Amino acid sequence: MNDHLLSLIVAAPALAALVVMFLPDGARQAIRWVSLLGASVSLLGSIYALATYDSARAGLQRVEDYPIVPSMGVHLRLAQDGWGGPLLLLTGVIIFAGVLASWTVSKRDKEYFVLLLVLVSGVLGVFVSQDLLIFFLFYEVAVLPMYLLIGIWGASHAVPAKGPFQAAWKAFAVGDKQYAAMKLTLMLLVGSAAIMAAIFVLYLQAGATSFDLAHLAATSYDRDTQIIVFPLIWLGFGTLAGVFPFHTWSPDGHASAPTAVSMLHAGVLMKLGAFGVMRVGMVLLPEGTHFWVPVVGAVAAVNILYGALCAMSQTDLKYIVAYSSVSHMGVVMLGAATLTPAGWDGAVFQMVAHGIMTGLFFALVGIVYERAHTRAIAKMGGFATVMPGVAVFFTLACLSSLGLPGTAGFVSEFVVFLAAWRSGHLIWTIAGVLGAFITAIYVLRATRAIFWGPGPSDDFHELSDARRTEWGALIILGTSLVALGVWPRLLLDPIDVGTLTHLARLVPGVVR
Amino acid sequence: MSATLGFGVVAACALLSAVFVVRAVDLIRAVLWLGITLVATAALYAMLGASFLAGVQLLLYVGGVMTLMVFGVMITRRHEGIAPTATDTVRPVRGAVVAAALFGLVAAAIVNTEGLDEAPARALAPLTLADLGRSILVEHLLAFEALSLLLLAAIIGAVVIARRRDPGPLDEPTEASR
Amino acid sequence: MTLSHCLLLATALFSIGVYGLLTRRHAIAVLLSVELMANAANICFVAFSRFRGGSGQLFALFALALTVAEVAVGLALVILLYRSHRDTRIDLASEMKL
Amino acid sequence: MTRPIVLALVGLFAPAAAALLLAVAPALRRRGTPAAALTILGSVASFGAALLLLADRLHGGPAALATVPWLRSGDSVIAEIGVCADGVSASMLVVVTLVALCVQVFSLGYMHDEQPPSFGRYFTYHALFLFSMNVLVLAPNLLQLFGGWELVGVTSYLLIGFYFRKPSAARAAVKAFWVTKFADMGLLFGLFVLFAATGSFRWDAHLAPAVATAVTLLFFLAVVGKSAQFPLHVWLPDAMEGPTPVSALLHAATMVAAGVFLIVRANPLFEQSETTRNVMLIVGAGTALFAACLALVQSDIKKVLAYSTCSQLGYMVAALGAGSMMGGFFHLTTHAFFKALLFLAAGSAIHAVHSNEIDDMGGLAKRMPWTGAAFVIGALALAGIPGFSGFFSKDLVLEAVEHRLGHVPWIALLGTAFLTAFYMGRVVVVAFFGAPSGEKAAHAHEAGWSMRGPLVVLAALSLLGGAFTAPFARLHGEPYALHLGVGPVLAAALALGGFALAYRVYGADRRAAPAVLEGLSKVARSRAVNRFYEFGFHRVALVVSSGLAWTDRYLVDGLINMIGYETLEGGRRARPLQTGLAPDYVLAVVLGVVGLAAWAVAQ
Repeated sequence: MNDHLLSLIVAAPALAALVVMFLPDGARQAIRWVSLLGASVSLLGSIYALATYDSARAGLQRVEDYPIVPSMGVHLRLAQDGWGGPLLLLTGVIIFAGVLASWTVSKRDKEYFVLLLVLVSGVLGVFVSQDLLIFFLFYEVAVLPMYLLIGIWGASHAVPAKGPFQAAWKAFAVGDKQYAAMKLTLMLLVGSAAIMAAIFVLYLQAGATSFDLAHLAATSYDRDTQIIVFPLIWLGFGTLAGVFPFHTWSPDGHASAPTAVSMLHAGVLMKLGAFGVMRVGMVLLPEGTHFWVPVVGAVAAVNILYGALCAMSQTDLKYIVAYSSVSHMGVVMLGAATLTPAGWDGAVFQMVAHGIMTGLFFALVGIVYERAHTRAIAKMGGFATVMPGVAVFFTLACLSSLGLPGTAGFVSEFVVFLAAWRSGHLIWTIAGVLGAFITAIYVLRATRAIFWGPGPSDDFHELSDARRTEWGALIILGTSLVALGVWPRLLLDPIDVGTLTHLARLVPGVVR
Repeated sequence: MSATLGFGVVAACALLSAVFVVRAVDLIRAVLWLGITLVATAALYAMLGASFLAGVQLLLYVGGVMTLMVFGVMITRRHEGIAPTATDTVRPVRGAVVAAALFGLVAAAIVNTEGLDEAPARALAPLTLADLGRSILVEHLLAFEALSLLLLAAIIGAVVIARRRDPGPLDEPTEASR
Repeated sequence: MTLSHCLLLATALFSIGVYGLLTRRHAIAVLLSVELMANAANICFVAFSRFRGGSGQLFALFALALTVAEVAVGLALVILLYRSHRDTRIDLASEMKL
Repeated sequence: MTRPIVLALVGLFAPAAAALLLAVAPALRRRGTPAAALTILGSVASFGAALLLLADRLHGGPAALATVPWLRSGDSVIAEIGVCADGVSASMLVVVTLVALCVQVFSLGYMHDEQPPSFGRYFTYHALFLFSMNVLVLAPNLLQLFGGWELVGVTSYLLIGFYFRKPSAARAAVKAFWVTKFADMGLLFGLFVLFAATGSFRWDAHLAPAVATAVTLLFFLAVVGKSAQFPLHVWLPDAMEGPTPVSALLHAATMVAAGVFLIVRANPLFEQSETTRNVMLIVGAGTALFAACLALVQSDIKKVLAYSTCSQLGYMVAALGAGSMMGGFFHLTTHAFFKALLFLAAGSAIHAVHSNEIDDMGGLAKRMPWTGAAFVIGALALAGIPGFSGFFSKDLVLEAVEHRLGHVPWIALLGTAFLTAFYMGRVVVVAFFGAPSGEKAAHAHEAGWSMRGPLVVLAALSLLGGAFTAPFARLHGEPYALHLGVGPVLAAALALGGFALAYRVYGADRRAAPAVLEGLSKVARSRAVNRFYEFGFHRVALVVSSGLAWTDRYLVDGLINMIGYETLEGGRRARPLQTGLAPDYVLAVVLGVVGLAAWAVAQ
């Protein structure tokens, strides 16, 4: 069955971007509708792809293979495995909601949508690439537009110079949007350099004939190589996944980024990092993984607890959400580190669940920020009176983030922690559950501070509830969150198919 | 023996005049000293059995390039700066040290290379002009053509670069002329 | 007259050229030094051709042509330099500094 | 699908349908009245199904279980969801749906003055709550029970914070959620341990003794949170910030009883650990006595009832700790009826007087005879006066506890019975008899039938609930015979004494403050336990958190900034190397050549 569906899904946003590029500057509506069209093609395509994935047959499906540099074995090889469908769907949902949430962007809107769509094409490409070099190229396509998106459309704020390293504050305006964009890009590029090195080591050791992931996975690398290369991949991709202590681009980056960019970045891009660690690092390097996994798991536990604790004393709404992302990405890495089917299922499910949840969060924060012109929680209060709908969705996002049963967040956290506990990592689990409890503290505190209490003060006279397209974004994200929480097998079953295929190489016992 | 003596004379001429080339204050003189070096080199070519090359050297270099150089000097200034700067005392020493180091190293390498002066295993047939011509126009025709193209490009490039455009930049000192 | 003699001579000429390159400030003088160095290289070609065979002469011929081209362009540049700076001392031209 | 399954599903999804409809149709919700109608309709359907289910069970119908795999990983099913229709769930479902229905009908009158949108919101929350509670009650395994457990926690949070504009309500809602969520970690870890040991979330597993103790102690931590046992009881009095019907339903009759329900459900596990049961006995009896003492000095009628709830939940926990599932569960049932009745009657009084303070009331029985009668019946039932439902259930509890741990818990519970009668007597005397204390109390009048009806139903149940004892015992397969031993007689006598004393003290002077109680109210005002938690949060957690945030900003990120800064500085320092002068570059090239030559020679 080759219907070129995957090419379509990946290319649709890029094509839409191309069309948008040729639209006249003033065509506001046309720009938005074309972008939305591109996003919807990806969304619907990914739903169809997920629905028609043959779980019984498992493995790679809808394989498309176009040679690019045959002499080096570089092929544009797209295929969908068990993980591909759910992650495509996540990306589709987020970009669709993201375009809707960006409807009111007024500054250089054409360029904005072009970059947004190009970025999404990159993300979609990563999830279905079966060729490591192409995987990496898509990865870069997804990462780089972020620089412009934050640097041009972002928001700045000042961070006072303190501490032993305040000399650095002289050189950069810390908290400035260009600073955030630059830090994010540079940190991710350093990570990319590590990945690149690792890719070439793998390629050469595998005979320098092909970048095909299946071929690379079938090669057995010697133990020392694996032990050296695995950390390169873990930290390289891990930087994007917010692995402690390489997470610091995330709070500043997310806080400075415009709404839809934060949504995409925290919602989808951070998942690329975790996906890369699992799909490339762990699957290709079993011995290296087994050697390093205690460290990976311990750092993940640190991430969960550290992110949550840091979030607790933030005063800026976006920072809270950003640190909560750092914390929740720890759950993904923790699940990955268990090396059990349940842990991996939970990890991938958490990618989707957290993606949607944090997308919803940032959409809401964007709405609040646009109306209130401040992100300082201390200044807000009583917003539920004038924006009840936003308050409802915010509460929903909070509940999912603290892992309430019936929302997607519960499923992934429960499965991951259960897997971690069951595989004997009691300390990690305790740290993780404590992190989830602290999440409950800070999200509810924020909700109370922003939405509850007597009506808003006179400073906020422009407050209003969500508007048409914003409703669209909120409803799509909120519904997905609840639907996945009530019936997680929608995604968990296909994810499990992928998990078993990939995990078989690491843990020989789990062959189906 | 006579060949060695001849080589010695030629080499001495070349080196001595080369030293004058780099030391002469007056540029016209430097150009003329270079001419002598080039002539000595041409003589060396002839001694090494490359008579055609010697001819080309004389024609092209001594005839063409030297003339160009003289014109170049005439268009611009004849002397280097009037007031010597601080670097002027450091620079000759530095240059001399570096040049001597280079010479020392390469010369040592040459002297230490064994079997450099042994006669080749089989006698070499002298290279005739016909051989040369065939080589150029048959074996290396492509390179030859490319070279001619390069020369053409260089000529056009030189003309374009040196062509006087509007009188402006010459007459009024621009911001760039610091 | 042996190969090593020729090579030593070439080395000496080259080193003198380097000395000139490093010490002279007038653009044309620098050009002259470069000529010396090119000449030294040519001597090597011819000497190897004489004592070891091969197409060294051919190379020397081509190199000669290249040198001529270089001189033409170089002089043009010197003239341009003179026009823009009213001077031909290369250490005054520090536009390459960021 | 068998009949019990269908009935259970109807019971489960009727309120769910109402909640879902109200959630997706804001127009319906904002109109208010349709929302109430839908919610009540859902509750009626749910209640009807529950009654049929219970009737079937009483006539010996089979227990039924229907599940579908919910989480799968690899070849194994991790968790299932579904419904379990057996005696325990059927009787609990009846109690829950009945009280919910009463409270919802009562709310029609009580919340009448709300704006339509918030009226609709209120009923939407109620539908959501009933669904969540039914998820918990009908759970076929402990994981689903946990799901329902968390969901009722959220609806509790939403309902406590219903008056979200009031800062105190907002604080109370969040506090309730935090405290119970903290305790819920126990349940979560208990599930982990259970799953690691048995590979499932069933409550009838056989465990090694150490594992059983670990699991049940962890579960009990969650019970302590949810059922407001010492020392995690602090949220319940604050939760009285919610509307009074909410207090009646969630924070008296059903949700707080979920903890007790968990023990009943997981009784096979709890039976395996003597240690846990002793802990339960001590905590339960201790809480009963402690909360009863605090109830003595509250002046807010709802707070009296709240502490009373803590105290009665302590009874249930102690009974279960003594191994009497029947006693604990039956006391849960009767308590649900009479405590809901008390809260609703109190709500009716509050509605009339517009104040929670008993000092603002007085003489209400004359002006509001229905309410007064209802409250008195509730008080008598709560105190365990013979003939009322509370008597029968307390009898079971006391009988079970009597010989355990050297009679100490038993004595504590008997003391509690006395105190219970005393504080209820105080409220009855001060609020409902004597002269009205002000304008409002003097002009208080009975509300409409929507508020009176539920009172009548619940009063009847509180009065006659004792009649259910035998069928209840049969349902759970335990022998039952009423026997008047020392315990019940003593308890009844103490209760009567408590009432008498209350009448003596407060009948003459409604503001009387015996010296003993002075000390107690000092203790109550000091809020020692609360302050301990506040200290923990503000002085420990927040300080650690802001320290870490500072570290992250200025050390971790500072280090990264520093790397960037040093790179820039390095560039700046290296910059003079680039002079822009051609001779310098030439020198560099030549030096490079010399270097290469040296390297070549050295080779």
